[in-house]
Amino acid sequence: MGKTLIEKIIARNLHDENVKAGDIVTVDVDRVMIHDIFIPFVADKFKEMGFKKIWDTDKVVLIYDHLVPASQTDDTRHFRAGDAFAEEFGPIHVHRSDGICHQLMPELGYVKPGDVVFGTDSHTVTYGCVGAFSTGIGYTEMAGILGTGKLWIRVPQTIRVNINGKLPENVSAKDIILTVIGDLRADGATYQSLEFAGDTVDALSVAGRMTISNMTVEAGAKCGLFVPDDKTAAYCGLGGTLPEELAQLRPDEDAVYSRVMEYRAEDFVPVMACPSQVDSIRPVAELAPEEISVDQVFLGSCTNGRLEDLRSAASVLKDRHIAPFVKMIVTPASRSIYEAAAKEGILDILSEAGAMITHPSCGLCCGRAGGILTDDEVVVATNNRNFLGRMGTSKVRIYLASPLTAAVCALEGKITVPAAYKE
Amino acid sequence: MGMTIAEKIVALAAGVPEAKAGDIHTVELDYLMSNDGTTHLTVDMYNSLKHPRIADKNKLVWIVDHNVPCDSPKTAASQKKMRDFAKLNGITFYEGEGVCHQVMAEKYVCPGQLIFGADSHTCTYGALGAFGTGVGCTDYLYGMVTGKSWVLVPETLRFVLTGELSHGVTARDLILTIIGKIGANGANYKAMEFTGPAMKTLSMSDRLSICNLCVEAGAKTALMEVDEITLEYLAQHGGRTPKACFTSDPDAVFAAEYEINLSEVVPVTAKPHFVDNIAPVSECADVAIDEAFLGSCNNGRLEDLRLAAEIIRGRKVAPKVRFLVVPASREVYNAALKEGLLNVFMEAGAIVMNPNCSVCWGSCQGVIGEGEVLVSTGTRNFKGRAGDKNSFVYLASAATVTASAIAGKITQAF
Amino acid sequence: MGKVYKFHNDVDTDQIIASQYLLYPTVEEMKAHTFESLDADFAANIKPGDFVVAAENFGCGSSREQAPAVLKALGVKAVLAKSFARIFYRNAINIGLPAIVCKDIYDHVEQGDEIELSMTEGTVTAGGQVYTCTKLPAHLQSILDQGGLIASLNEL
Amino acid sequence: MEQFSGKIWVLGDDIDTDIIMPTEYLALKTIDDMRPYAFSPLRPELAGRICPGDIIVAGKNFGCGSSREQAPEVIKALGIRCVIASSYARIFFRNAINNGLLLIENSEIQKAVKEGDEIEVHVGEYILHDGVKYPVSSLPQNLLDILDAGGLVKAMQRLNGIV
Repeated sequence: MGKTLIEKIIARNLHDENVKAGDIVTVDVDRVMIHDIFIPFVADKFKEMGFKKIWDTDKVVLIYDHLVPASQTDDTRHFRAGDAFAEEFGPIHVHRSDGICHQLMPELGYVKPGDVVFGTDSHTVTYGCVGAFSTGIGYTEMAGILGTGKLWIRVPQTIRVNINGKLPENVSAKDIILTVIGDLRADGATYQSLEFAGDTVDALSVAGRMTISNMTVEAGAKCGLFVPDDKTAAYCGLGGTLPEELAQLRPDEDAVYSRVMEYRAEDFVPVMACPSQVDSIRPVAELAPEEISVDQVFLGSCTNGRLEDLRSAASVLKDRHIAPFVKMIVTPASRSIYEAAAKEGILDILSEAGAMITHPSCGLCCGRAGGILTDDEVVVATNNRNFLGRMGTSKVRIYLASPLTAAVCALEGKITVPAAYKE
Repeated sequence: MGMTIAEKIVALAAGVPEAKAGDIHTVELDYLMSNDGTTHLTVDMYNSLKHPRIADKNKLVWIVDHNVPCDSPKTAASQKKMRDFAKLNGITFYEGEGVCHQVMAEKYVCPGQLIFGADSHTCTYGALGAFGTGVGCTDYLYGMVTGKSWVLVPETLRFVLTGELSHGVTARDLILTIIGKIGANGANYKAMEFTGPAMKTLSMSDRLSICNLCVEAGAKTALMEVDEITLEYLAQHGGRTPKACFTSDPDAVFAAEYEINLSEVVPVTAKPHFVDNIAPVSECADVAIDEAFLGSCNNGRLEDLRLAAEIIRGRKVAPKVRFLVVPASREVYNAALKEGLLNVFMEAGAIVMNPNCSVCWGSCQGVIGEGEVLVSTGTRNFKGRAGDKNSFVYLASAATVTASAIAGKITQAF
Repeated sequence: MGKVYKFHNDVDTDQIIASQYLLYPTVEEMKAHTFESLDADFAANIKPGDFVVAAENFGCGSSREQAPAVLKALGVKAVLAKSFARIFYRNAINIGLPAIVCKDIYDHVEQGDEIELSMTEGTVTAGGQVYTCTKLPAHLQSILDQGGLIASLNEL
Repeated sequence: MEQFSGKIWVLGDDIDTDIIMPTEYLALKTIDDMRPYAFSPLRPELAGRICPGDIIVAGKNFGCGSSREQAPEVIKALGIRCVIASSYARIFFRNAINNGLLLIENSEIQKAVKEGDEIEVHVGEYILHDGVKYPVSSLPQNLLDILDAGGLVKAMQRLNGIV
């Protein structure tokens, strides 16, 4: 019987061709990611479990991003705890202010197609963009992996999402995944793997695929996968064409899916996730007549803080200025994105349009700093969650949107369809 | 009898021919600047007045700079109160444009003006020949409602600057040295006036840095004469014209006069926890640091960033040190971006932030934890100023801070 | 009579009320953090009518009016110091918190001593001894007499 | 099989981890420090009113959102005996088992109960409410193994020979 992509990845990991959905198996871990909020807990559990050494220090990446820059005096305790752990059990890879973990893991080559990766963060699913199986776990399990290099998993069933055709100009990867989540609902893919395919998907950049993989967890998915191709190989530093060994990482024609969803790219429209559920999706065109005024716009996060996202916003903000009394906060996802955007003149455009450009970090998305709001304020944000109270009080209304839509909302000071700014 | 610059500005603002130290005058204010540190309280008090009114909204400039971007729901509520009031009453309002004093210098302050700011470092404006002084929000409210306030005319301490700063020594070292000499209350209630042949060697950036820190000696205001450097700065920043250009009369009376030879100044640091606790940087070498901060209304200008970039170009921040680089305003940020300076810092591993008060203010954006050490170009090193109450702040120049960030310990740059 | 809470030279406004509390919506919400870094129990222990006694340059630093405001909100009757930083002094008078220059009292009282202040006489009594304070300048006295600056605004 | 009874608190669908434990408090030193803020965005009073032995009854997708293990830990720290929901988000589910917090899946009982009711739980068999039995299934063996060991930390300690 044919295999899905996740079955292929796990079979490769186990060197066992008989793996199928539903099996409970123990995988060898290729890489783990721990971030600053949880490192003290991981360190404590690791010691409590009685481990004396890390199974393979080169496979451990520690990233400070949620608490950078520190906004509360106790935050730096996490950096010290991480540094101490690295010193005692390292050498491990440590990034102290280089950007958001999920951006850095693929960008810096820590994740390759076919890898099995776990992280102490739910958006670890992001690495599916390069055809890796990656998912979020708690800090207790992470401590266990650090000692053993292994984790049990249940091989998930797969929902296949086929998208074919040409996307409208004002639609981006963000609109695709929001629409899919709206159709699946917040628990529609629980325990399942989402597998994206079709010529629209093939045409997406790795950055666009990252946006999609990143948000699959919002439908409950265990992972969100793309078949690695030449673009993936180039992104991962594996040369211009995908190495033969990795070319096997594609689903079989006769693979068995729990569900198949079909989309025509031409049918997508700019959408928003409305307060306060990620699956509460509405077309922007339907919201616009409600004249919803916007207090703040946030462009950033591991969902949409990449160069092409900044470019997209800059395309409408060039030689324009955001609306009076509206704040626009731009938080590039990594140090190299910041540098590239500076070189390309994108930061100039955004700053001259009135945006504040912060250091690369999780920023507002993790709700501890970076633009916290208060009662009755409205924020249009490009990140992945609009949960109640995520960005301030429970009365803050959070709308999730694409970078293009967000930029247009900043210009107009109200929820606006990006179509109006198309050439 | 002759008058000092301070006396002349007060006389002009009071509409009287003469003012002398010790007099109390009612003055007409030229600008009233307020920031998010206290404006929410001003708004509450305003709303509690029997007959609330604004004398002249064009004199008000409100700037959100302390917690930007906002870090907590309570702060957001306070800032929203300020923003909503500004919107409702047509008050000039900036958010995220930069540290208030830098924004005021770039866009508003003119020689001869008398300006109240609801922030102690309002004395910065002396660099442009204006009498700027910090007030609380009640005084601010009085000025906002009436357009006026009362001023006790200050005595003046005069600093005659000669010689020239050596390579690697900055205006920051000079003013720290002066504060160390006269003490944290050495100029309490007084004006500090700077003059002398060395003035022509000091850029507007240097001058702003010097005047900014005078409040750390207790000064009510700081003042400098208007010269070509001042006029050029005004021309480049909106083509502003002076209200009046004053110098102190030859027979003006000064409370004290000091001659400072700039060539004798060495790189110094203000050790914890007082700004007048001054020592040469060389004495503090080997103090290990956790964080370094380049920014603030004192040292976040383009010249400071250039100096720092020159030192750090091609080098790296020490692995565990957090080096915060925070341009003082959007104008500075944009210029530094265009010159490629921000990427120099990024490539070195620094944390480059949007213009804001940052850790100088110590409530968000890079606060330090228990037992940690910060070397900072900020304005104050009071106990707990930068975060945890049991932490340590050393104040120093942009050069010293940058060299320290690279070395991981307090280090003299040149 | 009120108890003495004694502080040193150069007590700055960050010690009186730290930056991280200044943007709390009201002074009532801030006051529990008064003098937090120097005496964590100050806000809990101080009773209305008690005194803050300090040495030179009390209230140096920032212009934050929250500094005198939290002291007033906690019921501090007056601050007696050898000298004050100017902005703090002005702010205190403006909100009706007596800030009184008294050169001698600091060296003759200890934490917890009971003292009595007579504003009209310009004296402080401690341990049976009477100490003279510096009178307020007439202009400031008139602001205090009107009940602070806000009250005077309401008269306009 | 183990059985117990308790008073219930009723919550809705999609109770996310930001509701269970907001990010603002995640960096507090201990779970006890975080406890008062549990569920605060939705029901700020709840943490103060939950008593040891109480039971949470919720709708679908309980624990969706982030991987923060503070979410199950804080529920356990509040003294919640078990959570009954029509379904769980997967990371939360794993984290709960690893911390020894009992989760039961049932999608019928929500319609019948109201907050404050007493219910009786027969683990792996059924829940009894108002005379009606709601059947519940048992956990997979590998999870029972972790629960039997007393959570993942204990299981690893056993592996390392320190218990």
